[in-house]
Amino acid sequence: MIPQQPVYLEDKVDEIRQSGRLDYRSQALPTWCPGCGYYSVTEGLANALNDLQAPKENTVVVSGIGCASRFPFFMDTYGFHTLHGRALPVATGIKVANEKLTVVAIGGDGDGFAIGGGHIPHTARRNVDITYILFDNGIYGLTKGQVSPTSAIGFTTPTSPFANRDAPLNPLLMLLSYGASWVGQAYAGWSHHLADLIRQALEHRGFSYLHVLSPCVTFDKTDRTYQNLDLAVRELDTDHDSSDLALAMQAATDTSTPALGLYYTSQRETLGQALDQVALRAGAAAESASLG
Amino acid sequence: MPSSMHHVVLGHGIAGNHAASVIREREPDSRITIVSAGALLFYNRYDLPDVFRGRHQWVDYLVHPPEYYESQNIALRRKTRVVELDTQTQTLSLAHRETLHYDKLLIATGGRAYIPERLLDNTDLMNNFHNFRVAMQTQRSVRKNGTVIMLGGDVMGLDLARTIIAAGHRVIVALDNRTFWPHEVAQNERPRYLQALENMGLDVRDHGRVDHIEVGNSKGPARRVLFEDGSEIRGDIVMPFFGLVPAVDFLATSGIDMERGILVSPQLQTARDNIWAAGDVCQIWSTTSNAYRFYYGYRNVKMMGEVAAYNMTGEQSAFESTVDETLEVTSKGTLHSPFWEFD
Amino acid sequence: MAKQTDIQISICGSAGDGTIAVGDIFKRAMARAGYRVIAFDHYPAEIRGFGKCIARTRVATSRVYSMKGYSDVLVSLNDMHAIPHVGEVRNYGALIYDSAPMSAVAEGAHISGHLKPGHIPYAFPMREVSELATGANRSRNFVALGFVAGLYQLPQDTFHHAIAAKFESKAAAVTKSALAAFDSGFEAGAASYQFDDVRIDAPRGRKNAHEAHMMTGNGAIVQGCLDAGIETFFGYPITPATGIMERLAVEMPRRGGRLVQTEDEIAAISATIGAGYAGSRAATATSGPGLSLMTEMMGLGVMAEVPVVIFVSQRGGPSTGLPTKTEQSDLNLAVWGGHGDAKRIVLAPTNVEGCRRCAGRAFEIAEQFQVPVIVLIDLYLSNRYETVFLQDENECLPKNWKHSTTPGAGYRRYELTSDGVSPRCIPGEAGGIHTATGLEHDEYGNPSDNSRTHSLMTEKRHEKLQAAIKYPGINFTKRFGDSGKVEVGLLTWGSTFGETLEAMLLAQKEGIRCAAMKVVMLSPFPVRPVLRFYKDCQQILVPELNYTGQFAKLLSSEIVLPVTRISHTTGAPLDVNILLETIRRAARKHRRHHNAA
Amino acid sequence: MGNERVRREYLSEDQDLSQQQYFGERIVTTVRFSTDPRDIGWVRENVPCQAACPADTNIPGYIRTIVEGRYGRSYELNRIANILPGVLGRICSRPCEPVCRHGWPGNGKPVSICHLKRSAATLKTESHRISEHLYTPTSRRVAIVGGGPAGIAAAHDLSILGHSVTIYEREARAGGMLRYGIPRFRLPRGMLDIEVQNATRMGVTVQTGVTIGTNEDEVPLSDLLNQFDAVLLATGCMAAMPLPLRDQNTDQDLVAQLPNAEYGLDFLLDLHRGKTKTVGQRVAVVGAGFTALDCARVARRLGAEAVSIHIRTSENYIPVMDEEILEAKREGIPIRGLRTPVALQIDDNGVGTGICFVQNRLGGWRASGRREAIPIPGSEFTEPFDTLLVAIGQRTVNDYLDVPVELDRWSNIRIGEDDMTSVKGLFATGDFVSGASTVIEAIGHGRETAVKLDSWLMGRVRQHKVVRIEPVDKPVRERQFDFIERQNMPTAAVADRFGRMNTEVEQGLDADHSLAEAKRCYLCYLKYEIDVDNCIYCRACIEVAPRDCIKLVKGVAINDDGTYGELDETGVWRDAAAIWVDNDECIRCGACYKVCPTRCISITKNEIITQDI
Repeated sequence: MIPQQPVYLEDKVDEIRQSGRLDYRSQALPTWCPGCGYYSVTEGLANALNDLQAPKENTVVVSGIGCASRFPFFMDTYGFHTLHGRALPVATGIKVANEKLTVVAIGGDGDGFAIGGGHIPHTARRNVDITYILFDNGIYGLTKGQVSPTSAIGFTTPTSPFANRDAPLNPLLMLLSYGASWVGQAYAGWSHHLADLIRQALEHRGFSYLHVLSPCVTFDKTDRTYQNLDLAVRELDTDHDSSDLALAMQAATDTSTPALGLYYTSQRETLGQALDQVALRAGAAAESASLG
Repeated sequence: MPSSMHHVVLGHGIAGNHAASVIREREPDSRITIVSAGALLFYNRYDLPDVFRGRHQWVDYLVHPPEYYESQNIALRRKTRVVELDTQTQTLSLAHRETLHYDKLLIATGGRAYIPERLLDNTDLMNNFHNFRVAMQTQRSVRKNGTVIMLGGDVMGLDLARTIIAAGHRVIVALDNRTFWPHEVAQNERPRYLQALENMGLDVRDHGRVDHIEVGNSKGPARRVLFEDGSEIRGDIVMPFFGLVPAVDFLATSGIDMERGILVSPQLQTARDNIWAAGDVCQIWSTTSNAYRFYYGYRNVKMMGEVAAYNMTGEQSAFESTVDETLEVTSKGTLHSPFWEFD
Repeated sequence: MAKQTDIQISICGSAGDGTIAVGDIFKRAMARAGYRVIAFDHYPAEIRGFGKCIARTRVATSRVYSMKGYSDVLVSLNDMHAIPHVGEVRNYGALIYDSAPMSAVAEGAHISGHLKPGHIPYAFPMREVSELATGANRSRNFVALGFVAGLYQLPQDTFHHAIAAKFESKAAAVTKSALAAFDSGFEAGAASYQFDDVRIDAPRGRKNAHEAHMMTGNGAIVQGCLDAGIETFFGYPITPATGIMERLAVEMPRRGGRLVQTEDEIAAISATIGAGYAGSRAATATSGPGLSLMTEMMGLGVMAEVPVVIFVSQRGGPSTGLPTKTEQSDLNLAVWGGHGDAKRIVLAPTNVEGCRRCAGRAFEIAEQFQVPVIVLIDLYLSNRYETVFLQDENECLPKNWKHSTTPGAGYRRYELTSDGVSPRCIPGEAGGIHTATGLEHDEYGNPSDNSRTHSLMTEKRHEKLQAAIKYPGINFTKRFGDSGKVEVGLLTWGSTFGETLEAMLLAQKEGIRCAAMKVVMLSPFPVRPVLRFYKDCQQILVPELNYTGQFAKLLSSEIVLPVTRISHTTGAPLDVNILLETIRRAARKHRRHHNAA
Repeated sequence: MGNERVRREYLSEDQDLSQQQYFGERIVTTVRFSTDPRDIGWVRENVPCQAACPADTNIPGYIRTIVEGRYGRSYELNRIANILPGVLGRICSRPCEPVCRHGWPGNGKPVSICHLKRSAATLKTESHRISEHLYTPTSRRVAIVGGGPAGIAAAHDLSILGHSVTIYEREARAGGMLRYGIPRFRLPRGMLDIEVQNATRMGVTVQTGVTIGTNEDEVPLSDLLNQFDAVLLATGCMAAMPLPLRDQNTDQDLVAQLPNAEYGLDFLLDLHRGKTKTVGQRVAVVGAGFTALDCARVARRLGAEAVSIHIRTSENYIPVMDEEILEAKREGIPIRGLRTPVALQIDDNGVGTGICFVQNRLGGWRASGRREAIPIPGSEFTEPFDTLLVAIGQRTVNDYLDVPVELDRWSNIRIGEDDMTSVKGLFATGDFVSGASTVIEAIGHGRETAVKLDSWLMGRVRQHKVVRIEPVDKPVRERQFDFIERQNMPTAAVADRFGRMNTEVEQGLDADHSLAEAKRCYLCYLKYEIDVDNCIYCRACIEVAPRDCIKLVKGVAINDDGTYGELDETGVWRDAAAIWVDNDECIRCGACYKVCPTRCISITKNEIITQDI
């Protein structure tokens, strides 16, 4: 039992209210299962946006289908609830239309890597300046607990009654190889750490991918539980160099004791910048033509 | 304004029900709620002995059909127990943790069978008769031509006894100072009344105080009653009839004035504003006998309900009993109690 | 002779209370006990998040076809949700609820304050009983179930059996605590006096009662697949079809079949087509949204004449619509959907038994006519439970399709024949080598844009299907009620037929001459029997669960005659009383005309 | 574990680890001591039983140790506070039980705190050793007049504090009302002797048979004041209130005159001094207190057939435990309400034959919390008796004081904030000051006075109360415990009670029943707190809560005295600044603790203890 400094409710409550982080919340209470990691993400995103003083009206949260689909409803920001697996292209469209917006796409592992799997490589490749928070609980929550692309081998669900035999994806490795310019991993149980990474991801210019490990408290009581994750997760080595892709990929291969933190970050042209460049070149070409 | 006035009636017996309908007559718009611990609609407990006459459908006992309450716009909360009464905020706490606000409250929770303290450990070996449900269970637990042991033998008991005997069973009455309750029978009169009991076919025994009750052996009858003098009676069931005590447990913290029952003025008003009491639960100040006393029997109780209803709706009428309370021995030599009469 | 029992019990709770779970056990146990049972659950879109769940079960001693409009017993696991349904309980019906809720409630928030005077209250501390029995309040649902069983003296062991079966796969502890909760509830129920509000009399003894099973439409479809010896299945979870895959995932491997959960519907149908081409009995299952995704690939199935079966369970639409509500609004998509002249076969069973039969036959028909077959049901039928008797023998034929008499040189996969069905060979057969393609092709399967070829092949792909209308072993249309001329005729399809039949029977009792016909094959359309029915009816009512009258329009596209549409789009099954009233009005109207004339 | 590591990293950089005691790798405990009004207020509000106990007994503490089977420790926790657990475990008036959270509406019946006190005393091992923390001798000498509960309590504390104490007791043995007022069938003397002995063995001299007074062969108070540094008067209320008779306003006391009438107090005192007492067949007892009930029950045991108790108000308003009333009724003693005596019927031989009452109606409430009874004119009636016992109250006697001391207008002695009388060095305590009260109040007051007297002697305050806050590493309760019924005190069969006068009626709970009863205690001193910094507002705790005990809150009210008030609940996500445990509703089942994904729920044990300054 870790000793606590005395907590006096009214002091704490004032502190929280003054911090302003509550302003990013909706009126309605979230309807996720009690204990769901999405609460951690909601808190984390609210805190991060608050830390960055991101104006609510300039923030858009986009979701697909799955337990994440309701996410925008629980944030007091602009939100877009799209179709299964189609969150990223919608988010791209929004960003291209207005570079000033802070765009956050959020979805689960099924939404992102199964039906939507085709979209991730391209969004990463183009380095669209959005943040994609992928909530990985290794299961289909909304359809009541079938295996997902990140389910462990041997995971038994209604659709894998004799244990899942398909090897799970390694999302971090995928994203690193797809060329995502910011890749991090967090865990719903480490709420403060999560919030901290979300803030960094939002600050990054370019496609930032934050992989959030979480249990499904309702449909996975055995495998990926808070208890098990608590024991499994660790922090990235203190000497980790997040500019070294090889090192990042090396770290990403450890799936048994997942390391949390910022794996890799680099600065390169975003889609927005590229479009600006195209516009510049076109402009320049027109000018030289008139001189000649 | 009267339309918003909420009359709450605790108890679903003769007093409570009659009061509710009278209030409705006098205040067509006000809100009326009857709170009852029982599961059923209002039925006449004077009919209950009929379970020994083969009347087993509870619907047959209803005084009003369900539609009555809807037409009268009387809300009925059954299976609802009140655990606390707060006279300051005029709210009732219900056992299921709901609160109910009242503007005017009538307490008509009636009485429950009194069990002498020395028998408290044996309660589960005795059968009661205070509602349809237990009446049915009681009736079912008597064998054909079986034996019913009646302890004490108050007027309710004796009334029931008549029916049980008619149904072909045997009734043994173990006398006690509460026999004939609430009638007070002078010592010298007692033999005459006991004779009357025998004439009615009851088997009258006088063994003094009961010591305890036991379960009978597998072959014999289900119950054995052992007396302090060492003697013993066997029967299928044992029914305590030591008279009633007011059901006022939930009022402990309410600050309502109580002695044995709720103390009320002749206008049936308690010491608290907006609270009245009627029926077996209340002890009314009698200007004639200069004491707080109980009044029993269908007519008294119904009258109380009526008086309370009037006073809850603005009147100031006083309760006066018209019932002659003497327990008479009829020409046939049998007993007759005014408390057996109802209409 | 046993008394007639016809009781509807509704268990109402919040998602996560385990409402549906105990409803399920209740119906299975009652079926086991020999009752005819029909049940339909209402549940919300959220997994948790406290949406409303109602498990309604109708228990009868003789056969019933639909749910009742009212309930005899309502069990509340959550007052907030149950209060609005108190009104659906009949006079002298019973309400069972928790007398010791967790938290203090405001005036009027407890169900006891909402009972109608005619209701019989059974209050008991579910939560506490549960905690006592299992150490947690989570098992309130089993306590309540036990209470019902105890109160109405239902056979305790049958329920034990059902509970044990339910948790077969789960840890022993789970079963144990469920049983403990049930038993303590049973005790409480048995101990509390029963006011004859509801009588559940012993059912007529059926010797095969022990073989009675509660089966949903989804379950029956699985059974049909197994009857037909399904070999491969590819699917993607989607409400309300997911259950089919979940059950097949358990059953198929045991019989050497193979099931794969693909990453989406597009992949699912693709893999199914591939497997069908390779000669296995292959199927997929989906709902409206998935079917939309599949139509393009389905076109390939038609073009390449690959036999596959696609089970489609409709839900409220359009778009994501009402995933947990029922509707019959995908008829157009199923019959017409997709680009090009892509005629396929569409079967629409009307009850659980029918689901099984159609599912089984679908594989035969697909093989017989070398075409994708859609079996079209809806959420109501998918999730509706009915008693079925498993000992009914399996009537399905083994794989057997028109085969080339002389494979080898010159084998024509798409040979033009009198019945339009070409001899089919599958990979692995020597001499059967050919290329299946989505391009228009000649008899050999070679791509061809020759206009004559295209018109011939198009005609072939349509005409070969006409024979399907006469396919034996299954009624594609069936008439019920009065024979000969009738005042009112009811013509309908799918799950709605249950309510229609009940309404017709009631109307007959009222002395209205009427008849009802169900149409099970929607494409190709069985014109003749329908036309005969038309001729007998003074007027035709067509009830269905959609706004646009898709079936009525399908009718009028085949037969140009007037019908009265009864469209119902509440997301709920048709209300028998509403339908009955319409029949009465129709009958009155008819009689007025009659007398006038 | 991982998350703890993180918690250290992300939550409590500023944490002071200095107080941690390590046991191998595991942190055993970190104890915090607080004088913050919010912490002290928390205990006062959330441990209602302790707050209600005049001796400030750590009730959850001693009940918990019974669950753990540590009866000795439980007994000591009691003794630290109330000195005589075995005695109070039988006859305490139990101000704690009416306020027990388990008895609040919807929670069932209160825990039988008192009976458990007795269990600890009887179940502790034969070889149990009491422990005392003695101060160094101060060479100050204190005399205490009166060896009753208050005197003994004060003597005990003063001797612990290092002073040498002498008790002057008029009777043959110390114990006061405990020994001479309460019948043996309620309080066997063995236990009393041991505990009085324990209380006085740390250097207290008990001078029995010595009367302080003005007559010769009595020791004058002034002598004591000269010989001792301080004198403490604890002579209680040893005189019966005379019976006022409306219709017989004679100046002489009729009760004292009649041969067959007596005051209950004298009746009991004589009895316990060893006099043989007799009563007639019909005994009328007038009065509504413990003394009245005791008199009636003694009378039954002395062979009276028809004993009845007559009271002014009604059962509901008399200051006696329901158990006592029930037992009296079991013994066949009816209680007759709403009647005030107005006259005595006396025959020609001067023997009382009956007592006339007037019928009452209930009036308002007195400041004392007693109920008014208002006579109704013309409603007089008479009850016949063979013996009349009057027990309508007791009063103090102070005619023995030979020094001028200020009295108040009821001629009770007047004391100041420091419990000192107008005479320097002369203190007073217990019933002698407050008028007839209860044993536990007397002990409580005695101990308070001892501390004040000590500070006066030493010239400074040597002790103060603080909250000891100790982390608990796992929930120690189970929800199941709340369904255990209150265990009934087994009692001797009515028939057996009258044979031998001294048969104890309450037989005491055996180990099993004590355990069962002890488990019922909510252990209100356990405080469940949510570390809001680490909370993700997921409501998993609310989901598993057995009651409405965890709430989304906007904030909390703060009372004037700096303690917490009501929680300000909300259903609006944006307003939910915190999820917080409502300790009023909390029944310490630990369900929330087990499910919290971020392990942000902590449990602490909060106890008020005395610390040296």
